[in-house]
Amino acid sequence: MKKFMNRAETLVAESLAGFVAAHERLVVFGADSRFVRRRNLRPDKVALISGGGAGHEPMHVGFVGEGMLDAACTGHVFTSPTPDQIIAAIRETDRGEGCLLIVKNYDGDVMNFEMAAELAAEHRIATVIVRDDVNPSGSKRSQGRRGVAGTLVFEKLLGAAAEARWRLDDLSALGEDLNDRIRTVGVSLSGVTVPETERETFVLNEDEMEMGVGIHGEPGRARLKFATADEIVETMLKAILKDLEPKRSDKLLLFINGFGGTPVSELYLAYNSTRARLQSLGLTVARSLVGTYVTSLGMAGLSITVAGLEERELSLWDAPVNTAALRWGG
Amino acid sequence: MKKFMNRAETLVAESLAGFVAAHERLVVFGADSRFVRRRNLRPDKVALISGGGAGHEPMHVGFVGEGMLDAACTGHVFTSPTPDQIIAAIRETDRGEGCLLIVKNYDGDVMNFEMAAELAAEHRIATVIVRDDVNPSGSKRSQGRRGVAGTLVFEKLLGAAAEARWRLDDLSALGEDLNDRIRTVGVSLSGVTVPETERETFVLNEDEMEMGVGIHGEPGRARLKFATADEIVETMLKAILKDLEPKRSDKLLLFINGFGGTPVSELYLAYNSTRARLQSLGLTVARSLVGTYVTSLGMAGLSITVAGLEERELSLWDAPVNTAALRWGG
Amino acid sequence: MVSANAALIGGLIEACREVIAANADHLSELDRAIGDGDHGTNMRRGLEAVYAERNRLVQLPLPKALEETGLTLVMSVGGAAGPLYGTLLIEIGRQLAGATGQIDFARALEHAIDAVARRGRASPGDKTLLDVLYPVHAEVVRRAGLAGISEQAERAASLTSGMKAMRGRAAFLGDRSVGHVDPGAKSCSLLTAAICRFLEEQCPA
Amino acid sequence: MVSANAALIGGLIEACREVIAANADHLSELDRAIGDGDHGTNMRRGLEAVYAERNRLVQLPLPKALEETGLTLVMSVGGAAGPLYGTLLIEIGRQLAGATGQIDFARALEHAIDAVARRGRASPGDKTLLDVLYPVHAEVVRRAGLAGISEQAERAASLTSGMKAMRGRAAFLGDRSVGHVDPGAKSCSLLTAAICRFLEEQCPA
Ligand SMILES: Nc1ncnc2c1ncn2[C@@H]1O[C@H](COP(=O)(O)OP(=O)(O)O)[C@@H](O)[C@H]1O
Ligand SMILES: Nc1ncnc2c1ncn2[C@@H]1O[C@H](COP(=O)(O)OP(=O)(O)O)[C@@H](O)[C@H]1O
Ligand SMILES: [Mg+2]
Ligand SMILES: [Mg+2]
Ligand SMILES: [Mg+2]
Ligand SMILES: [Mg+2]
Repeated sequence: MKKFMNRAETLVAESLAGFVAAHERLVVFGADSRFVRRRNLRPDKVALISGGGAGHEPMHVGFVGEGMLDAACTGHVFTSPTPDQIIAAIRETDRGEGCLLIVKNYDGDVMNFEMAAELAAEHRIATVIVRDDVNPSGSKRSQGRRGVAGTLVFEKLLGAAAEARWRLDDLSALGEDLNDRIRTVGVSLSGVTVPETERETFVLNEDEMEMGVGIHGEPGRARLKFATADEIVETMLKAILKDLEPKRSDKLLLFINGFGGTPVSELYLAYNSTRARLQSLGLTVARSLVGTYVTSLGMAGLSITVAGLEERELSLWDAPVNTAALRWGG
Repeated sequence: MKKFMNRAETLVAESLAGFVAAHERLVVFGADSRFVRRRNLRPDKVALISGGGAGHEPMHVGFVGEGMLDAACTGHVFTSPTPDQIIAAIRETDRGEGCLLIVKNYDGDVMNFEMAAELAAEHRIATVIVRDDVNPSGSKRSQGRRGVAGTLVFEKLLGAAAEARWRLDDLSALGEDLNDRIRTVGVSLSGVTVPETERETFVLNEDEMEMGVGIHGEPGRARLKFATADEIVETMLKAILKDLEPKRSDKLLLFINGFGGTPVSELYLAYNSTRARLQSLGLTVARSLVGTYVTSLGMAGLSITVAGLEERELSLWDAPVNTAALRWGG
Repeated sequence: MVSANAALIGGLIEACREVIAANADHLSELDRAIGDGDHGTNMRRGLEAVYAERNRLVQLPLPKALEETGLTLVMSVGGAAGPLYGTLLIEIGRQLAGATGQIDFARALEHAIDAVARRGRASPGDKTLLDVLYPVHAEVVRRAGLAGISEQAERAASLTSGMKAMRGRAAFLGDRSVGHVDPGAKSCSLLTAAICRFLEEQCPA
Repeated sequence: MVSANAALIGGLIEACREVIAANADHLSELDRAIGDGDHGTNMRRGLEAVYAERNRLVQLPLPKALEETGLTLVMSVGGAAGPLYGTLLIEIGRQLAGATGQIDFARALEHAIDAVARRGRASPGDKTLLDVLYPVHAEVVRRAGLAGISEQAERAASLTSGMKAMRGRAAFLGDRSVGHVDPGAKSCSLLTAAICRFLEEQCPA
């Protein structure tokens, strides 16, 4: 797999440098370039900090800005950032109202953010662990749900709430609440090549797909025969709806997310199919997002996220946002 | 190549239906779903109409909206729309101030738009043919330059000017003028599979790249050894700068465009490398855009566009735009 | 009862549709080498659209039927081939319709080919379908038989392989376009051959 | 002159760094099967960071050196392995530092392993590096020789192949994780073996 890069070791740093330069009106590097933060931090506001391995761009750096994150820490490809990065971000963005850490549910991320919070104990810190992946196994002892594309929805809603000067406790409660109402399932048509190892994470035949994948190019829960868009959508929605059990009165947010190697036109086709199916079940799509936001390097594939939102969350969703990757209102 | 679709014949229509549904606040289908137009057409304004084959999404439909296009006509994959679509768009969007057709310089597009203009001769129509591709052959008799990613810049600037109520003649003159000041060169790391034929347009080895490609998955001007990002950028910039000859006092717009299969992180890395190189030559990057906007289905690769803009164009660039794919200001 | 005119028009439509359907993959294959790989698909879509309208078309006098067929191609093919083949048929139809007295098919064809060249801003040797149309016209002028026209078309299409493309997508390849037969030239020779074959069957020598 | 302490710490660092460098590709390969393919890269990055600081570390008393090494791992590895290996060394160091009178390495190790388990919310049989750490601790308790510990670590790593992962990325695979050796367990057994080998060379029997 050919990649635009100079050396695997400097790829993340060079890419981030480009990101910060391209969006210099919105963001700057934090101390020692260990994280990216808003150019203008707001007073009296809880600081929202997220982060994770590189390879998911535009997440999270693309969500730094007004109405969303205050800072994002990026690790090596598919590798959690280290606590020193997170601590530096906490120190630089906490304006006295405390920090909310938004962490995707992967052991590496959880443990590194946790160590950072322990080591920066002089700050008021709360953590939301995003768990939006459907969990067909349903097993209690297992890890349960991953944090995947639904993370965008968490960061948008919590970001808008923080901008509206919600307090740390309330943000934390909203985050917990959202974990019951946002579900994602992903399908992939190819593995990915991690730059430093130069081998594909898995190899699929022309007639195969991986169902139930995360965003690290890892194998999914089952390898299935490739099928038509309508059939794939049906399989995915079945898993989501069984888990989410939306009511006909619910207002749904439907988010089709590309993993990096899927053309925009196919994402809209998948959106069309998903929306039609939801409507045929009597469900209402009240808000929509289609695009390549939470990626797994250049993986071909997409995820479907469905969120059941109440009026309060709908207006948080509609609230102005001004980041590199997500921008509306204002 | 696996694609999210149901049938090749309905792929474009289904994808467009999804697009219109996802962005129902911004756009609607024109008569018989033959084109996509702004939901709210403005009076006293020249209508801007563009279009081309499908497979370049989000262009052009993603650029329909305030500050950019009034309508976009989409053909089959890599196939110009037919004159009936264009005529329908002209009839529905012309509010008496005439229509500007923005056409990429491909014989198919040029001829179909030309026939449409002839058949809709009762309207005042001007045409801008976008020619931003570098032309290293320099041959006069040949086709010269293609219209590629720079088309976005044309549509943004002309869109802002039309919104500011420039007259048809002035828009047409601006378009002509831009043709001398916007240059693009593309490199691709893979061919593409056209859905209806199911074969890759060309096949590259692991150590090869096609330099000087357009946006139809066609082979480029030369097949070169794959190289580091810095080396690739150097080759591309050399071709652009030789052609554009910017002065040190110029304010440059630098636009890195992904062809559909290239991760966002690599686009930013390429941006970083390109910007550094321009700066080392004493040139100033005044505006930047990085993203997947003008695609060739899921082709891996990217293009670099450099535009020398004057104050007037800089403010047209900064003017508010509210479309599905490009949004700022306002 | 089917009129002679209807049989002629219907037969021509049928023959053209068949030859394109049978060769669509091959045409796309040629287009993949130096274009974007869709010429077969484009032509098939056009001929299927014409076929779908055959009941209407066969009712028309031949000149009008040609013009309407051309318009249908324009509105269904898209890409470069649509306006080019469309212009060809529209112009032949108009020339024949406007002709007073003796109908001179060679003159009508010449006018139409010129219109195609203007539409495409193309000249002989540019590696396009014109490089089949001009030789075909020459054969028509020197009243070669149907078989001769057909052979000449095929030969002309092969000759495009040696040309460097100056128009169409292939032109962007520069010298790399040499060594490949032009897809539009090929479809043009296939259609010519199919028409000649059909006409031969209708009025054997 | 190099002190005995400095030689010990420096030697341990060197031995660990070497075994990881030599096996990084293999570890990533194991991680690709049931994780995200970076465990070797992560571990190598950590050990290189420790190696880069060896001149500072060898000056410290052993407990402090262990703690600082752990911190360096935490701040350089990232991923799951960083906090886990980091916690292990930090806690061993703190336990040894806090120990009064007779130093009980087995107790220190037990405390540290418990801290790792808490950090990872993991239990024996979850198919993680703990499935090597627990057996290693058992061998230490029963005062098996260095060779015995080393062998036991290797055996324990192999046994993870039969387990279904309940923690880490592999847990998302469910039953599909069975049949593969856990990469963290493997790195842990490799490090154990390297340390035992080094210690054996230092104080033969
Ligand atoms: N400007 C032109 N003048 C004459 N013929 C042309 C011109 N451009 C293209 N052609 C013909 O059209 C053919 C390509 O048609 P097609 O593949 O259907 O359209 P597109 O190039 O838009 O994909 C070429 O092989 C060539 O014969
Ligand atoms: N929660 C956990 N508890 C204990 N060990 C874990 C846990 N999660 C992961 N591990 C260990 O870490 C190893 C993976 O490390 P590594 O690949 O470096 O990190 P990541 O999974 O973040 O990519 C696993 O093989 C496993 O041994
Ligand atoms: Mg990892
Ligand atoms: Mg085409
Ligand atoms: Mg073509
Ligand atoms: Mg890993």
